[in-house]
Amino acid sequence: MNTEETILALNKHFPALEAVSNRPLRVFTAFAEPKAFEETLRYANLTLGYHKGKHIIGTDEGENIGLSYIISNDEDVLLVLRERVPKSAPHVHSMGELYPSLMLHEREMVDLFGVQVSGLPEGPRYPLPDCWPDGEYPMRKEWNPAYFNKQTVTYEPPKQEDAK
Amino acid sequence: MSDYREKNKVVVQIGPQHPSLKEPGSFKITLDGEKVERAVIEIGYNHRGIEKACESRNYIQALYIIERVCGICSHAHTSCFCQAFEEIAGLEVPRRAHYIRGIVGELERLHSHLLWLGVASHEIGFDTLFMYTWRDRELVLDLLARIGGNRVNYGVNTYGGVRRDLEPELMQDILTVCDLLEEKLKYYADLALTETTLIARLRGIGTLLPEDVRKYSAVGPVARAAGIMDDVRITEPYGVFREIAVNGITDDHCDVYGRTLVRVKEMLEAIRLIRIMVKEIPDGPISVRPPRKLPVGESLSRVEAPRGEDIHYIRSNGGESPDRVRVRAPSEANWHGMSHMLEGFQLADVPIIIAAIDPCYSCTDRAIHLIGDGINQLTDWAQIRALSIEQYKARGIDPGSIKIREF
Amino acid sequence: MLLSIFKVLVFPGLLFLGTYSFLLEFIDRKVYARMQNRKGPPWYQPMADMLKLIGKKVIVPRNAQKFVFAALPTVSLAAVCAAFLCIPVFGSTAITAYSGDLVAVLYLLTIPTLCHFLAGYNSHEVYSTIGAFRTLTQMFAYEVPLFLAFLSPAILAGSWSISGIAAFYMAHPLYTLINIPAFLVSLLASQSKLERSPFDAPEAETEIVGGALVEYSGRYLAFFRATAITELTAMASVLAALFLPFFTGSVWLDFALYLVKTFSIVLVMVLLRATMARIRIDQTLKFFWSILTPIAMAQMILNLLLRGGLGL
Amino acid sequence: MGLFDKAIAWGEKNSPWIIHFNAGACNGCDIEVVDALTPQYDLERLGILQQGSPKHADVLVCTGAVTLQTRDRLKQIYDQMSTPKFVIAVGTCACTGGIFDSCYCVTGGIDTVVPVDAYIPGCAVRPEAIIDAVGKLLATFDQKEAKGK
Repeated sequence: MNTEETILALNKHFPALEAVSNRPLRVFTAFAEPKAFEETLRYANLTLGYHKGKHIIGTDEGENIGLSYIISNDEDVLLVLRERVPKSAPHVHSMGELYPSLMLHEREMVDLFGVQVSGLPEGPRYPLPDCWPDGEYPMRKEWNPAYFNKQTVTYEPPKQEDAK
Repeated sequence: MSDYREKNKVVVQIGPQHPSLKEPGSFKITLDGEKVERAVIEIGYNHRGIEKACESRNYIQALYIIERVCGICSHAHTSCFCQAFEEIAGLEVPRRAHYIRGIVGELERLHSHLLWLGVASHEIGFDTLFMYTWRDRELVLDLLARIGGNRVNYGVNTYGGVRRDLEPELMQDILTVCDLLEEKLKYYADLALTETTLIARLRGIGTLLPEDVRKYSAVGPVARAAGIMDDVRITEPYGVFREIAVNGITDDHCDVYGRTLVRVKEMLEAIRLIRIMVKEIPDGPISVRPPRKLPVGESLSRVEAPRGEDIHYIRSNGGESPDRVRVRAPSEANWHGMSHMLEGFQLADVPIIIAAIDPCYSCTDRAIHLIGDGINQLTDWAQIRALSIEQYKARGIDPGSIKIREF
Repeated sequence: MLLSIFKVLVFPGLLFLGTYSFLLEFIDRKVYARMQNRKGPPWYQPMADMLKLIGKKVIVPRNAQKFVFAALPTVSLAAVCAAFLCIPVFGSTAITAYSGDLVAVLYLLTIPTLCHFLAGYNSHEVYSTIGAFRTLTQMFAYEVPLFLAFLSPAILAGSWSISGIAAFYMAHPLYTLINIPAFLVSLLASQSKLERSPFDAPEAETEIVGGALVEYSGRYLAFFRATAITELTAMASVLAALFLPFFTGSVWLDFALYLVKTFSIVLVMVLLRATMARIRIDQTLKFFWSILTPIAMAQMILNLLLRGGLGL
Repeated sequence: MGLFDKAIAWGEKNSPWIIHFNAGACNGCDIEVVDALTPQYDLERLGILQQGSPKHADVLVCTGAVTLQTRDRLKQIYDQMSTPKFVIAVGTCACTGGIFDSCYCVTGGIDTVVPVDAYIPGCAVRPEAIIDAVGKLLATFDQKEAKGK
């Protein structure tokens, strides 16, 4: 299942993805809704043979958060599937049973981007330290490290910053 | 779990400060006698927030931070980052730069594997081999100091090529060091095959079978020791490996002993590659002028670091500083299988199994919290959840603080 | 009276034991370092370590009994010094030679191991408890072959006193060749008794940090380290007295021979320590019980037959 | 007893046992610290041994910028060591937080947590610098003894 076959198969089943490849062994797709994304991921894992879960990249897209899942198969084609989740209600299902190795990165999305991933096993905070204030998501664009006081571990943006 | 069995279990906390760990990582090992029954791994002590820092720096400064993600495989990280940059910018790197990157990359693989062999033998109490391997490693470090100016973060890479050129007599010294190292490595290779106490300690522990490797998607020597050919230089040749073929090394022991053999053979392979590269290095410029601002775009680049496949992702919005930088270090992929590898073996094997994946915590600065349920007893989901919540409340960590909504 | 006090306290007794132990520890660490082609410590290093440890503040863990915590190091050091007095050092007879002192020496030399276990168990800390239990399990491994190996030359010599055994072998030097297997077994067993690599699972630095002595610091740790090195001297001297009993008439020449013998035994122990990896506690048990104990038993039976057959 | 104290001071000067803790470094400095113990730079000739437990050691060799997670663990290790004890900050990150100082998770150098006696700068500090620093630290033992610390 090399790059061209993957693109053909994906575009046939999920035309909304516009799977494209700008260089060998890479397939990028457009952002999708969580429901459609889960279907595509299950389809890629079971039928297309993409069983290796490599990585999850969280990106801040203005008012919603993008999660790009990077998976690959035996021919090492890197397929990037993306889903978009609004910041107001960032709920996502965990893909732990399909990709056990991605549970770790999903746990990281919980801490760094504030995405609520359901189905993750319980565990302490990760990767941020235990003394990190709740509700602070450092990787979001509006979170400015300058206003984070490291000694008292509190985040106090100046007042007019909040008003804006 | 009957209460009595639970009570006489010893929970050993290894780390974050422990002589066998060169870096902070903590392991809560539940022991049944001397046998490891459950392993809970927490790293994340090295989480410094590198990705956020890169977003507020321009590309040249970001390269400095990327180089210091990990002290041992710094060249692998910078080459991967530069490749991603060059892909977006569409730069054509001169062939000589590719060759120099390849030589420094293989030298780094040599010193990283020698370092691992030393640390692993220190874990099993074989200090003589530890001293020998680190003494030989000094030869490689002095070479890297002459090439890059610094023993550890040599900073040879820059966008569009390399910063330092290799003079002819430096290349001659590289060849002499290679000859010296080759005969020492042959001594270590047959030492690993014949020394009985070494084999007794390494054989049959920390096994990761091929199907587990696929399940936990382990990379690098851990996957190659289970017979799965997982080498980016072969599956997706980059830079100099488009012209020079690498013959992959696999082994089918699937355990710590297999990983030792794979790493020793890889060192011999690295020496062979260095000799070819030094012989066939073309003349020409060593770098091309990179643009200050990167056009809009994103790229995903892969490099074969000493510990496995290293993935870097850059997304630029046309400005001077990257919009998003993401680093997936090789050790991170190997952590997932760790608690699976630890269970069922002795406490004495825990340090060597942890060392066997050659963990680079600073690369990973991630933590895994896999509760390996060693007890084969059918419990449904709610029971496991309740048990684990009560378990963590007992240790003062209230998991309720993570707001996970139940569907 | 005064001469015997001088003998006990100064020359072949305690003062000599202290300085000679420091010397042997220096040789042990220096040769070990040179084998790893490192430069190794200066000659005064053992003294410096001991003095520094005495100067440091002692931290007693909260839930450990203070008196037991403090008494253990001194008890173990006293046991080893007492054992040393029954071993022939200056000439072929020891300071206090009485029939049955071989058995006394053996039991005095097991007291430090028990103190080591109690020290670990008493400090109620996970690492030290595991180290303590490993010390005991390892004791079950080496105790039987060690005793069998030590008692077989005694049976051949027909006397339980070390000086008596030495005198017997002085009369019949050829019989020492019979005890060669017992010598090898006791060498390995004493390497395990002194918890030196490859049998140092109980204080494996990379696994359980410090074994039973994790919680010790300051002068108690100094005493425990003193016990370790004096035990090394005592074991080397017993091995020399039992298995290499070559004595000439003159006392000074015997003393020089004693130094050469113990020196070479320690060198063999350093060679063992430098060339092997540390094996796990279950492998140690398997090794001792399946290989060394049969040899020691065979040696014992052979000596019994020879004793009966030759009618010595 | 002047002589006894002098002997102990001499003992301290000649056998500083170290314990190594990585408070969030890129492990470049850690491998250089261990490098200093191996044949080419062997620190054992100065009487330096690496110990496992804080109670056995007198010098805490700390590398790396202190991340929030390792902050209180570093404090615990420092408290467990028995006096007289010293702290050496190895590497630029340990001295001032170095290149990671502006990161959100890093609280700066070692001295923000424990009192530091010697700073060794250098991004990936060289083993020669470590040996020089140990020499200088041993020299300060005398002033400390003279001050009767």
